[in-house]
Formats: sequence, structure tokens, C-alpha cells
Amino acid sequence: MIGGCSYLANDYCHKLKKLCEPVTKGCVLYGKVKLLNSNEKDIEEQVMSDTPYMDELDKGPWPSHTKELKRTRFPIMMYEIAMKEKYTQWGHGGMSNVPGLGSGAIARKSRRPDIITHSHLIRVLGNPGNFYKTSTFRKICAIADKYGDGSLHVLTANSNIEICGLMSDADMEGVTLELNALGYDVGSAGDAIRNIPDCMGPALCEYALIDTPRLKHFMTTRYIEDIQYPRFPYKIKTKMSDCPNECGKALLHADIGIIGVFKDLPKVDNERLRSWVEKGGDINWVCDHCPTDAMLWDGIKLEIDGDKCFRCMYCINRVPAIKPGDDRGAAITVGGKMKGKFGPMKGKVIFPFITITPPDYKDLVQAYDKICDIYDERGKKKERIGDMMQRLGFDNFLELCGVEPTSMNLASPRKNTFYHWKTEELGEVRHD
Amino acid sequence: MIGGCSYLANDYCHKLKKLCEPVTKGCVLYGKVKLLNSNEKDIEEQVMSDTPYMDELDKGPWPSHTKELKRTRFPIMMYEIAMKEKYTQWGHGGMSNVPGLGSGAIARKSRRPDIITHSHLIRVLGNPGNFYKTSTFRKICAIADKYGDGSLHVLTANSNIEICGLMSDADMEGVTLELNALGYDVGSAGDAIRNIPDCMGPALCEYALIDTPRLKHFMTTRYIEDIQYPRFPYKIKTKMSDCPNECGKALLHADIGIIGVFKDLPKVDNERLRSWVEKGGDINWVCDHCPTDAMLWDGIKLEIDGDKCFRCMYCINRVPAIKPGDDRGAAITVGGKMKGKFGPMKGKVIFPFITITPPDYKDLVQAYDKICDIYDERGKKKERIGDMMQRLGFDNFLELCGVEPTSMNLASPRKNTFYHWKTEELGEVRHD
Amino acid sequence: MINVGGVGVTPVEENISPLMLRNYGKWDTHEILRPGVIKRISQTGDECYTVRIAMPPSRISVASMLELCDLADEYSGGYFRITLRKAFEFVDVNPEKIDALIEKVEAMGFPVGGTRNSLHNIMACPAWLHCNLPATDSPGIAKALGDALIEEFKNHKLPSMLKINIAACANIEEALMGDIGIIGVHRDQPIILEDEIQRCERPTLIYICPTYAIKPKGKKGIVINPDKCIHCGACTMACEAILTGDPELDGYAVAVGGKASNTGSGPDLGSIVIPYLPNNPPRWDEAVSAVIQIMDAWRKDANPDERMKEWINRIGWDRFFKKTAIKVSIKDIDGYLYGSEFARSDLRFGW
Amino acid sequence: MINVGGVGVTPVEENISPLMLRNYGKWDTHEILRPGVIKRISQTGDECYTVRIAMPPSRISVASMLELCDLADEYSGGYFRITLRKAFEFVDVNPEKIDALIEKVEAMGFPVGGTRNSLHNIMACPAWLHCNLPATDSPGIAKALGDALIEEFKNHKLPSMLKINIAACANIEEALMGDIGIIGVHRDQPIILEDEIQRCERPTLIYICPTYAIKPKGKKGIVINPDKCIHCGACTMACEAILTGDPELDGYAVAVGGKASNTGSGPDLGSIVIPYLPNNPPRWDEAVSAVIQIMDAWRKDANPDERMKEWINRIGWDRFFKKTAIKVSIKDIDGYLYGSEFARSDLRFGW
Ligand code: SRM
Ligand code: SRM
Ligand code: SRM
Ligand code: SRM
Ligand code: SF4
Ligand code: SF4
Ligand code: SF4
Ligand code: SF4
Ligand code: SF4
Ligand code: SF4
Ligand code: SF4
Ligand code: SF4
Repeated sequence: MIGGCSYLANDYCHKLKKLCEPVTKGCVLYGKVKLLNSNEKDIEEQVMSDTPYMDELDKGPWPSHTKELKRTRFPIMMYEIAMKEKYTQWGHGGMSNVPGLGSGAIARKSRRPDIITHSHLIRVLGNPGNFYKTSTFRKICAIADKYGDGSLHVLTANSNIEICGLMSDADMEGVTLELNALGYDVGSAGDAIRNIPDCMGPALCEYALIDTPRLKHFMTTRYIEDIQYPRFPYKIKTKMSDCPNECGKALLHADIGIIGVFKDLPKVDNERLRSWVEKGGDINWVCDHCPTDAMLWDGIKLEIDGDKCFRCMYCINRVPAIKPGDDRGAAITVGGKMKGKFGPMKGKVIFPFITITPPDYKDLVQAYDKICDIYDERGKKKERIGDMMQRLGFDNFLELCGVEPTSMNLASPRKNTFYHWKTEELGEVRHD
Repeated sequence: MIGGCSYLANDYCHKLKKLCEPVTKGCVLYGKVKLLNSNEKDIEEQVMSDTPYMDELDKGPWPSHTKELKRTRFPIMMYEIAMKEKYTQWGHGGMSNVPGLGSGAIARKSRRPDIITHSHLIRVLGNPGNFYKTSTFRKICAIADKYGDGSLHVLTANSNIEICGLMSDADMEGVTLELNALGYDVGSAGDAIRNIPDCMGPALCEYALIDTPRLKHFMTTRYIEDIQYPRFPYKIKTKMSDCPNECGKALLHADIGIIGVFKDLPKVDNERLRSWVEKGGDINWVCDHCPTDAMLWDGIKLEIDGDKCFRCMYCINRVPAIKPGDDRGAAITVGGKMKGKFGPMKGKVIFPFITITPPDYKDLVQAYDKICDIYDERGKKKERIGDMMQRLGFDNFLELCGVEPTSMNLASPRKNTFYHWKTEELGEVRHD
Repeated sequence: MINVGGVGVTPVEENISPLMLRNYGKWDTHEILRPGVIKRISQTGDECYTVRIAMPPSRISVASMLELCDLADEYSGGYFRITLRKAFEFVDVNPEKIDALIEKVEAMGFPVGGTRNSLHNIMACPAWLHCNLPATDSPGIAKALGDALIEEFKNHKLPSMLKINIAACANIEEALMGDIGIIGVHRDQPIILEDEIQRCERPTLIYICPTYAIKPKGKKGIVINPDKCIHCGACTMACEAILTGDPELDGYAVAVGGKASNTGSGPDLGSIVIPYLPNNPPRWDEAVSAVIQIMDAWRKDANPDERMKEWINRIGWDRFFKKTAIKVSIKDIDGYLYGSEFARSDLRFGW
Repeated sequence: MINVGGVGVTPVEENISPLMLRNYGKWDTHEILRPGVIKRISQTGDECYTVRIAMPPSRISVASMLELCDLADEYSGGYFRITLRKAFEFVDVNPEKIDALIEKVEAMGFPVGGTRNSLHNIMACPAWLHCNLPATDSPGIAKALGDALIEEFKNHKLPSMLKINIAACANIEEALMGDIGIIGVHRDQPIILEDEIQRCERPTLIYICPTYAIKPKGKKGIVINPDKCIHCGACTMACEAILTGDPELDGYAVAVGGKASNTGSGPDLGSIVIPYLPNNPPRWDEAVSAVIQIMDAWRKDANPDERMKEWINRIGWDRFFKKTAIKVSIKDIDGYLYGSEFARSDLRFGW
């Protein structure tokens, strides 16, 4: 491994001076001078500014992250050497806190203190529906340039903006104060409720069923403490999609998924459908591709068989004259995650349908709090909800959630008779 | 439990006399007299010959096992009281041996020595294809009547005949000797290779691909020792079906399944098909119901798309003009079973296609012996092959079988990257 | 040492008629003339007729078998076979005498039927007739069901074949391979006969319990942890001093959708939709009404040629429970195995 | 104590144009005018145009973002959004100026496209840019793939949407939710820095290892059993003194068929069809050729509207491996989880 020099906040230059010409962020000659030979045995590299690997990725029609990095104070040699040695040059990182808060930052040590000793980043909670306007975003850019290395992660997979290349607590404190002044906030790192991403919903989409952008604002306001002060066995990722098309991929990989659903049937405007067909709309193709053969078009009107349709969204996606039903609410799924004892797991349906009633969203809050409480009480350290549910048994977890199981909690009934009968289920027992 | 009197072969009458009038098998007044009150506290029943429950099941159009029992010396009170008390009156049973053999009998103790102390049965290996002729079967009946209680189990779920109600080693020895004289044999109990059932195959069925009746004769002759002298961690059930219609249900619940398959495409006789259609054969219905949409009928001829068909047998079952392909062999599946640590399990495809080449069946014997050897070496006591395979890992089991995996061993590829890399897979490893 | 065994089985050629021998491997097509009667036609033009009858569950008397042999001698040259569902078939029946055979054998109490889209012969294990492990009585249930569904056996009135398998404890998988299956369920804690327990091999007991519910107690005894026992009965099989079964607690579960063949959506074990019904001999009303409830919903809603599994596959489990009016219970959820693949991971709800 | 936080997020109303606010919840239908350009029509008749561009993998400079803001000010009233696949969208674009906007933004190096049946924006985690856990470099692979498949991004020429997600280690599930996914794979034994290991919480380490590969050693140390380690990296995350990754051994796996939506056969995680390819920066030829191999087989054989998962669902895995000429390996079989549901239990072979 490479040099054991540990992270010495703020005075890395003096420490490094003896190692090499300053090539790190705060120095005026940054990126302009070669790294002179130093006594670290494994830095054979003589000509520092030559970045052949990165130059190769500057080329080509796809937007280039290497071209971007060269427009920032990012320590590009960390990436160049990584590509040359096929091995990351960054060291241990971990969720850490912004001074005064319990969460919000990723602290990252470097394995190459000769290039840079560390480089932290701050997670800025993304806007509802991920809508931005340039007036405020320019200010975020200014903050990033002032405190960070001038590079941004827009957006993370959990819809945060990451302001990168922060070097000290002072930087982090400064960023947070200026963001707060702008109406923006930080958090979503560590064993906390993380930022709650949503899809664009009713702001732009015809399929939206429960208005996730407004729901995100409500949830973030209600759970801001849990987002900024970690208290759970492990992180809780909550994701939202406004309809079963699932652009937010909530069921698949969220600890807690909130997805808009409708209970009644798709609504058909037969008049509009006829004109759509006249203009070349291929209704027969759509009927053939309904997964349950629920659609019957007789040339004049379309009927959807309520005994077959299972609200998959396909006909709604393909035919403007077909709209989602009006009896709308949300399904709550639990347990999506990738790692841990039981490996990758999809979320499981716990509540197939709860009402979404602004402004207090009573049903949703009750369900959400119950799941978090169970996790708080019964989750082991570093055990995700999905693994906990598997450990407790899906049947016991449903009971803890106070859910009377219906077929909608089942992919299919069990295939073994290895029941565990509780005494109260047995009535009086006769043992002669 | 009821009366602790243990099993006293052959002199139960004296023992019982003091308990009650003899109502058991060997006594001349059998079934004719009431059980007088006896000092056993729990035999409240006064009128012994009254069998209300059995009498009820004598009625009705479905063949009645109670009517049958009343035509035998079966201790009917054991069944009557079971129905009255909703609890079996039979005691511990277990695989046991016919004198001189290691297998072939089920020894069964009774919980009601006052009625009968025990009642054993012998398993007679069923004929290939389960074909019988009355000349030999009458002799089996005679043996059953002479030594047993005159009742038969025709056939067991594993295609054996059970001669029931044997009371002593002498009975069992007598039965076996007389059966052997007839060309019949016993076995298939205990931790042995069990009787190898097959379907009627080419003797009666147009779909037969590998001739399981002749294969059963070969396998039984070759493995007769393992059928009659248990040597495995637990039983090995081998089942055969002559085609993928699977009348023998081999894949689903056999430790080792041997099923006839064909590799090429179904053969279509278009001339015969046209005449079948003319006579009202609904070829369009069949084409619509092919699970892979592989069938294309243009009114004159039928083409089967080799890129889609997966040999499911459906069109062959429905259209006389479509026959199975000629490139025929057998699939070998392993691991079907109901109980044990991993609960009910379907068999897994180990060899998707091996040749079936009488008279030596070299491919089949090699595969079969390899699986049995692996089980012999690595199976734990009372661990079925399916549970062993699960414990070892399906991947390791394939390797042990010397199988280079193909897609036909997969239902679907794995969904996690939690590989275990063996050192030889890694080439030279550089650790700085 | 008396020498017994080593004989094996008789070759198939010895047990089939000359016509069948001549046409061995040459069968070309078949027609089902009426329920229970199959005509098979060979490439040579020869025809072979079989007549199938239901059999009494699990045990038959030598006397009845001899009477059937008499009929076989008179009508099928002495040739018969037993199907893989334990039904009796007269084989190579003289075509002119088929009606006479049917009349006589039905008069003896053996209904003719059980082919293609009818109720096939009901398979039942011995249970109370001769076993110590049953939690219910398979033969009794089979007889009660047979009586109630006799018309379905004797006619081709169902959407597809209906195969009902009954096993009185979790040992036999048959019940998970039937269109409808019934499996005995013990709900009691196994009882340990303290004075006799030492005779059992403790290490084996501890090892074979799938959930490690058995722990050593004292020098030679054991104790069973009620929270872990899943009533599988493995310990009772391995040791005479452990008894399972309780007249008030025993009963049976009902499964649907087992299928062995590779047509349609292929083979799979069935799923258990009713976890427990109480034993109610001799007419087993709960079993009969549950089977009829499921059969009627299937019969009304399935397409032609759609077996139970394919029907459920098409309509989905939401609609299955709705159409059969069976109540979903917490027990339908698999708490034993790595149950996650039984939990619902999609939003395709059939309200 | 400086008081920070407790602010939350700005309401959506503050970040959308007046036209969008007027039509909030009233959108009625949409048309995709050309790849990357969506026209949405409201019940009020109002129209809202969005223009979507690909983004550089994982990191973008403040300078470029400011230039994009300039374009947003000029062409979309200062309104833009970032999609759930990290792509940039100008929102409520002045319809007359769409062509001008496209010309300018493409000149800046941001291709317009990635809608409906095209290659959508490629998602990549930071990996070598800023993480210690990667076994490969997601941004580098994304860039190499983007360059190779640019025409697929800019046109609607595929049977259905193609979403490629790249995660450089097993942490993120994205790669199992893409039509094609790439997941970093460590093949080395984690290295323990003996002098620093005491600083770690041993009990946690022993507990979090999913396969109990970590055992205590001496007073404070640990030892990892190579036969049990599955390279999941959980220990390296929990303790600074455990390092994983080896330049010669690291690489990535390729998965197919992940899907989140409820159409067709519904949502499911993808399946891993290539267990390991070696790292080969900067152009990652093996990744590019594997993706093209799979994409071409899909493109040639899929029906219109048939995503990767639905295509595989229809043709079956036998045909998938045959058509993509990918060799099945022992590693495709799941030796980790209760793997039996990955083994084949039917005879429906696609030779
Ligand atoms: C006699 C028997 C074989 C034996 O060696 O004993 C047999 C005989 C025939 N089977 Fe079978 N099957 C026999 C048990 C089975 C079983 C096992 C069972 O029922 O427990 C199965 C598996 C059932 C399952 O899938 O769970 C079985 C699945 C089939 C199939 C596949 C049906 C489907 O799912 O598509 C066919 C094809 C067909 O029906 O068209 C078939 C077709 C046939 C044919 C038509 C074959 C032929 O041309 O002769 C025979 C008459 C069918 C009938 O009864 O209508 N046979 N057949 C068995 C009669 C049992 C009975 O008394 O009913
Ligand atoms: C007669 C029969 C039932 C029938 O309806 O035909 C039967 C009857 C018994 N079975 Fe079975 N089994 C019978 C087919 C089956 C099947 C199905 C099959 O063979 O097609 C199974 C499921 C497949 C399998 O083997 O797993 C089956 C799984 C068992 C088991 C569970 C084994 C395990 O994995 O734990 C046991 C217990 C044991 O073997 O230790 C068992 C044990 C028994 C015993 C010996 C009960 C005992 O241990 O005391 C039963 C004897 C009853 C009696 O005294 O009359 N029987 N048993 C069948 C005889 C088969 C044969 O001739 O060899
Ligand atoms: C902008 C975005 C939402 C957001 O809040 O950011 C979005 C926007 C739309 N999605 Fe989506 N989807 C977005 C990510 C997703 C994802 C997540 C992902 O890709 O990682 C999914 C799940 C994909 C999956 O199943 O794995 C997704 C599954 C869908 C579907 C379901 C497609 C199907 O499988 O049948 C539809 C319906 C359709 O395409 O007709 C859909 C339809 C749409 C429509 C047509 C909705 C509308 O009327 O506005 C939007 C334009 C579609 C397009 O790009 O062609 N959107 N959509 C996301 C754009 C990502 C991108 O840059 O391409
Ligand atoms: C930036 C981001 C990747 C991206 O491409 O956007 C990311 C980056 C990191 N993730 Fe992540 N994860 C990111 C989304 C995800 C996702 C997908 C999602 O959120 O939609 C997952 C899968 C879902 C899940 O959480 O399981 C994910 C599962 C993990 C895990 C595995 C957790 C587990 O169950 O074991 C870890 C390890 C941990 O948290 O201890 C992890 C840890 C990390 C760390 C902090 C690495 C570490 O522990 O040192 C990474 C920081 C990289 C860096 O320093 O720049 N990251 N991570 C995403 C930031 C999300 C956010 O803003 O909160
Ligand atoms: S999840 Fe549904 S409502 Fe949300 S953007 Fe996607 S299609 Fe629209
Ligand atoms: S929502 Fe899906 S299931 Fe219902 S009619 Fe439309 S396409 Fe068919
Ligand atoms: S398994 Fe095939 S060959 Fe054997 S009887 Fe059934 S249909 Fe005929
Ligand atoms: S065998 Fe099956 S898949 Fe092949 S053509 Fe016939 S019905 Fe279709
Ligand atoms: S299934 Fe159970 S109850 Fe029935 S015979 Fe077999 S062991 Fe006995
Ligand atoms: S019945 Fe089964 S689970 Fe219960 S103690 Fe016995 S072996 Fe264990
Ligand atoms: S997926 Fe792995 S390598 Fe990529 S950022 Fe997340 S933790 Fe780091
Ligand atoms: S990498 Fe994973 S499996 Fe290996 S020792 Fe660490 S935690 Fe355990």
C-alpha cells in the first residue's frame, strides 16, 4: 500500500512540502508544475502533468467527465493514476457529519497524500421532482466554487446534489450556512432516513396519481431531524413513484417504497378513442399486448374486463384515450436492497393501498412511522430492513405491522406444511 | 396412550384372553362376537361388532375400502376405533427386512394389542409398465390369502404390490420364497434403491421415446442388490417417464428422474394433417395454444419454428399428424423430495440429454452410478439427495457429477455477485 | 441361510397380450370412446381397447381382485394393468364385449371413467389403515370425495383433467402434485415417552430435526422447543418413544395447482391455500365442500384445456382467492423456508 | 453551537415555470417530437416542451453547469430539471427556439436524445473518482459505452428503451435494474492491516460478514476464511484496516433484464450472465463489446415494444445464451443463496 501519512487537517502543505512540489488544491501553482521525485518508493511517475488516460477520455461524442474535471480543481492525478494502475487512489470514506449536524457529508481520505490528503463532499437535499431554476442553482455553483474544488455530482442515484472537494470543517460549515440561507439543506448520509427522491409527478406527467413532489416536501419537513441526525440500525432509503410505471424504481430498491396506484379500472373515453383510431392509432396491437387479455374492442367501443385487468399501466401508456382510474392511493413496499445476509432483494408489498390525504397524510405517516419503529426496535446493527424482515419471517413482519394479510401480500401461497402453530391458535388442547 | 402391553409374537391370544373375548385374526370367532367389558379403562365401547363408521363408508358409488376390508381378515376394529377417536390405532412402523434379505418389509406395531399386536407387510416389486396377467396374479392372491390377512395394496405410489397382514418371520419367509418361485421379488424398503416405477411406454403409448418397461427390467436386474440390501444414507427413489408428459412424475418427486426427451423438432406429416383438418381437426386452436408461438399453419402446411419450440409435447398430444422427433434420449434429474431441511423440492436437471442404448445403457449407468456414489460418499445420515445437493450447492454438485453447465441446467442465472473464487481460477495473484 | 431374492422383475413381454407384443412401439394414435374407454390404433392397423375403473382407496381384498381377474379372463384375455394413479385397467379388451364388461364391473361396484377431462382415480395413502404418522385419514377422505364427485369421474364435463391426491402427513409429495391436494397437518407438540426415550439415538434425533428444535436433556433424554417445532414428524419416524398426533388438533391442509407435465407453463409443486381443516370422519364434510368450492370456481372460469395450474397462472392469485371465496390467512405466508419469493413484489393487483 | 439544518427542501411550486404551475396535475398527453424532445399537452391546451441531454458520468464542473444555466435562461426561462437517470432536461422550452437550443447544446458537447426506444442516459457511480470500494471504474466505462453507442442515444432505432446502469461494486442495485447492468467484482481476499486492525470493533465485523468468514484471532485481531469470503466488501466499509481490491484481479460482471415497471411480466432484478471481465481502461473494450453483443442480439430478435426482460421471458434462457453467443459458466449458478430456484426444474429445452 502507499504511504501511511494520516490525514492532517489544514496543514497538509507543510507536511507534503518535504514530499513533493505542492500540487494540491490550495496552492497557487496547482496543476502547473511537475511532481519532483520524492522519497516515496512507489511514485515512479516523473512527468506529472501528462495525463494520457484522461486525455483519451476527453475525446468522443459522449459528454466527458475527464474534460469536466480539467475545468475544476479536482486532483486529476488521483484519477489518472487510478486508470494507469487500475486501482482507486482514494482511501477509506464514510458517512460523517457537517459540524452541528449528525449527517450530510462523506469524508474521504486519500491513499496518495502526496497528491491530496483527503477530499470531502456534502450532500444537498434535491428539490421535489428534481426541478431547478438557474437563479438559485447559480448560487449553489458559487458556493461549490468557493468552498469546494469546483466539481458537482448532479444528481446522485438518490437525487442529491453533491458539492465536492471540501477540505475542512470550516469549508463544510460555510457551505451549509450559505445553503441554508438559500433555502437548501444538507443531510442523507449515515444511518439516517435518507433524502426521499420522487419523480416529476403532476408537474409534468399525465400518469401522476398521488403528487409525489408535494409529498416529498411534506415528508422532508416532517422527518428532517431523522434525515440530519442518524438514529437507525442502518440507513433507511425511501423512494417514491407517482404511478406503477415506477420511474423512481421504489419497489425494487427502496427500504420503504411509496408508489401511486389506483384501485378501480382504467377510464376509457370511447369517443376520443375512436378519433385516435381513425388517425391511425393501433388499438388492436394494444389489446393483443394487454398481459391479461382484459381489453375488448368491438370497433366502436373498448371495454376493460374488471375481472382480468391488474392495472399494469400498459394501455394507459399507449392510448391517450385511456386514463388511470380515480380511486387513487399508494402502495407501501418494504425491504428492497442489494447487500447483506440475504443478498439483493426486491421490496415486498406490505400495504397494497393506503389513502394519500394532504395536508396531514395520516394513513401514510402512520404506516411509515410503524415500519421505522419496528426497524428501530428490532433491527440489528448494520442490518437493513429487508434482512431484518427475512430474519423475522415475512409473516411475523406483517403481524408486527398490524397487517391482516390478503392475496396482495402474496406472490404465491407457500408450498410446505411446516407451520408453526402458536398456542392461542390451538384452542384448548387435549393431552391424555 | 392406550395399554402398554408390548408385542408378544404369536401368543397374543392368551395375553388378550384376560382382556377380552378374542376378536383378533387367528381366532375362529373372529368378527362374530362382542368385546366384553374389560379392565382397560378406555375401552368404553360395549357393542364391539358394531362398526357404524365403517358401515357408513360401505355406502356410496365410489369403490369402498371398508367393504373390501370386511372381505378380509384385516383387524377392522383398528380402523373403526381410529375413525371414532380420530386417531390412528397403529404404532411404530419402520422399514425392516425379510429374513435373509436386507429390505422388503414394513414392520408395523399396534397401539391396541387387545385387538392385534402387529401387522407387517411385504413389498412385491411391480411389473414393468405395471402390466399383469391373471394367471400369475391369481398366484399372488393365493400367497396373500395363505400368509396375510387377505388384503392387498394394489399399487403403492411407487408401483409395488403390498401383501398385508403378515404376522411372523415365518410368514414373510414363506411369502418371499413362493414369490421368488413365481419369478416375483421383494425389496424397496429402508435406505435402499427403491423399486423403479415406469409408465406403460411403448407397450401401449404412441408418445413413448425410450422404452421404460424394458429399461425397468434392466435397472432392476442390475441394481437388485441395492434394492434388497440398503446401503445409502437414506432411500433413493428413481422414477421414469417415457416422455415429457411425465405420467411418472419423475422430475417432481424422484431422487433420480429418468425422462424420455427428444432433441430435434416434432415431425409433421402435412398430408395427414390436412385430412385431419378436413375432418374437423382445429389446428388453429392448437397453434394459438403453443406456449412459444412456434407453429405456423398457412392452410396447406404446418411449420414448426426451430428457434422457438421447446418440445413441450402439447401439439403432439393434440394432433395425430404431429409426432415426437427421432433424436431421442433421456434427461436425468436429481433431488425431488418432500421433507427434510429444505422442505419440498422439485428435481433439478443434471444431464439434459444422455443416450439410451440397450442392451448396456452405458451413458445411463455411468450417470446413475456417479450420482449414487456421490450420495454414498457425501450424504449425511437421513439426508435425502435433494438436501445434500442444497447443502453442497448446486454448482458444486454439478462439478462433482462432472457436468460442464449449460443453460439447460439453469432456470435463470443468479442475481447476486457473491461469487466464491477458487485460487486456481485467479491465475497468479499480485499482492503488494 | 435360506436363499431368497435376487430374482428381480419379469420382462414386460411376459405380461402383455400377443396383439400388444406385435404392436410394441408401433402405437400411432388413440381415441377416448367414452369416459374410461380408450381405443389405441397401431401403425399396423391393429386396435387395442382398455377399460379403466376406479379402485377402492389404498386396500383391496384378495376376493375382489380374484373377481376382477375373472372378468379380465372373460373380457381381456387375462390381461390387465394398474395405472400410475392406482386405477385398474382391463387391457386389450375384446371390442364387442366392452359394454358387457362395463355393465358387469359397474354392478360389482367399480365405476368406469377417469380419463382425459374427467376426475381421475383419487390417490390415497394407507393412513389410519396401517400407519402411525397420519394426521388425517386419506382413504376415508378419498371415499367421501369419490362418492360426492362420482359424476365427474364418469363424464368428460370438466375443462381439463382433475387429479386429486391425498397424503395423511407431510411425507408424500403426491398432494403437492395434484390439481387439488390434501395433506395431513399435525398441530400438536410431539410427546416424549420419558421412560423409553433412552433407546433412541440422540445424535440422530438432534441432527434430523430440520429446525434444531430438539436439544439434549440430561444424560439420555431430549426436549423439544415448541417455538421451533414445525410438526414435520421426522423425529417420530426415527424414534419409537416420540409420538405425534392429537385427535383434537390433527387435521389437513388443501393445496392446488400441482402439475408434472411440461405443457403450458410447465411443471411445479402446488401451493397450499387452506392451512387447516378439522378431521370429521366418516364423511369429511369440510374436505368435500372445500374441494367442490375450488372445483366449481375452476370449472366456471377456466378455458377449455386449462388445468388448475394454468387457470391460476392466467387469472393470478388475487382472483383465485376471490373466485373461490377462500380467506387468505397468515399461514399462507411461508415463514419456514427462505420465504421471500412467496411475498408479493409487484403492484399488479386484481382488486 | 452554530445553528444549521432544519430547513428541508423548497416547495415544487418555487422551481417550475408559471405555465407548469397553471397546468400542475392537468397534463393530458405527450408526444416525442424527435429523440430527446418531448411535447406535453395539458387539458387546458397549454403545451410544455422539454429537451433532454446526456450528462458526463458522475461529475460535472461548476463551469459547465453555469454554461447550461445560461442556455436555460435563454431558451427555457431559467427552468431545468435532472431526470431520475441523472440526465439534464431544459423544461418549458420556447418551442420556436428548440432547434437553436439543440444546435448550441450539442456544440457544447451535450448530445440531445435518450427518450423512449433509444439508449437512455448511462448511470454511473463515482468509483475511481472518489470511492475506496470500486472493483472497476463506472464513469470510464460509461464514457466508453456512450462514445460507442452515441447513435443509439440520438435515435429511436431500438425495439424498446435501453437503460444501462453501472455500479463499481455490489453496493448499488442500479446495475440489477438496468436492461443491461455492469457490476464491479472483487476476486481478491480482503487484506488486513495487522497494526491498525485493533481500532476496529471486532464484534461488529464478525457479525456483519454475511457468511461468517471473519473469526477472531488473538486478543484484538481477526482472520478471514478464504473458503467463505464472497468479496461483498461489508468488512472493508466497517473498518479502515481492511482493504479490498487488487489491480490484477478486480473486474466486473454483466447483468441483463432488470426492470422496475409493472407492464408486461412486471418488475424483477436482472440476472448476471457474464461473471467476470478484466478491467481494461481507458476504453474498456471488453465491456463495450459485451454490451454490443447483447444489444445486437436483442435488437435483431425482439418484437416492437419488447424490453430486454420481456424478450428473454419470451425466448427463454437457452435461446438467450445461444443468440448472444455468451458461454454459460459454473459461476452463473447461485452457490450463495438458497439457490434451488435458479436450477432448472423443467424439460422445456431450447436446443
Ligand atoms: C395410464 C397412465 C400411464 C400409466 O402408465 O399408468 C396414463 C396414460 C395416458 N396419459 Fe398420462 N397417464 C397416467 C398418468 C399421468 C400422470 C400422473 C398422475 O396423474 O398422477 C400425469 C401427470 C399429471 C400432471 O401433469 O400433474 C399424466 C400426464 C399426461 C399428459 C399431460 C397433460 C397436460 O398437462 O397437458 C398427457 C397428454 C394429454 O393429456 O393430452 C397424458 C396422456 C396420456 C395418454 C393419452 C397417453 C396415450 O396416448 O396413451 C394416456 C391416456 C390418458 C388418459 O387417462 O386420459 N398424460 N398422466 C396413467 C393413468 C393415470 C390415471 O389413472 O388417470
Ligand atoms: C404405501 C405408501 C403410500 C401409498 O399410498 O402408496 C407409503 C407408505 C409409507 N411411507 Fe412413504 N409411502 C409410499 C410412497 C411415498 C412417496 C411417493 C412415491 O414413492 O412416489 C413419498 C414421497 C417421495 C419421497 O420418498 O420423498 C414417500 C415419503 C415417505 C417418507 C419421507 C421421506 C423423507 O424424505 O423424509 C417417509 C419417512 C421415511 O422414509 O423415513 C415415508 C414412510 C412411509 C411409511 C413406512 C411410514 C413409516 O415410516 O412408518 C408408510 C408405511 C405405511 C404402512 O405401514 O402401510 N414415506 N412415501 C407408498 C409406498 C411406496 C413404495 O412402494 O415404496
Ligand atoms: C424523466 C423521467 C422521470 C423523472 O422524474 O426523472 C421519466 C419520464 C417519463 N417516463 Fe419514465 N422516466 C424516467 C425514468 C424511468 C425509469 C427509471 C430508470 O430508467 O432508471 C423507469 C423504470 C424503468 C424500468 O422499468 O426498469 C421508467 C419507466 C417508464 C415506463 C414503463 C416502461 C415499460 O417498461 O413499459 C413508462 C411508460 C412508457 O414508456 O410508455 C414511462 C414513461 C415516461 C414518460 C413518457 C411519462 C410522461 O408521460 O411524461 C416520460 C418520458 C419518457 C421517456 O423518457 O421517453 N417511464 N422511467 C425519468 C427519465 C430518465 C431518463 O433520463 O431516461
Ligand atoms: C453517490 C452515490 C452513487 C451514485 O452514483 O449516485 C453513492 C456513493 C457511495 N455509496 Fe452508495 N451511493 C449512492 C447510491 C446508492 C444506492 C442507490 C440509491 O440510493 O438509489 C444504493 C443501493 C440501495 C441501498 O442503499 O442498498 C447504495 C448502496 C450503498 C451501500 C450498501 C448498503 C448495504 O446495504 O450494505 C453502501 C455501504 C454503506 O452504506 O455502508 C454504500 C456507500 C457509499 C459510499 C459512501 C462508499 C463508502 O461507504 O465509502 C459511496 C460514496 C462515494 C464517494 O465518496 O463519492 N452505498 N448507494 C449515491 C448517493 C446516494 C445518495 O445521495 O444518498
Ligand atoms: S412514475 Fe409515473 S407519474 Fe412518475 S414520471 Fe414516471 S410515468 Fe410519470
Ligand atoms: S391496465 Fe394493463 S391489465 Fe389493465 S387493461 Fe390496461 S394493459 Fe390490460
Ligand atoms: S409418460 Fe409419455 S410415454 Fe409414458 S404413458 Fe405418459 S404420455 Fe405415454
Ligand atoms: S412441442 Fe410445444 S413448443 Fe414445440 S411446437 Fe409443439 S406445442 Fe409448440
Ligand atoms: S403419507 Fe404419512 S400417513 Fe400416509 S402412509 Fe405415508 S407416512 Fe403414513
Ligand atoms: S416434529 Fe419435526 S420439527 Fe418438530 S421436533 Fe420433531 S423433527 Fe423437529
Ligand atoms: S457502488 Fe461501490 S464503488 Fe460505486 S460509489 Fe457506491 S460504494 Fe463506491
Ligand atoms: S468481504 Fe464480505 S464475505 Fe468477505 S470477509 Fe468481508 S464481509 Fe465477509
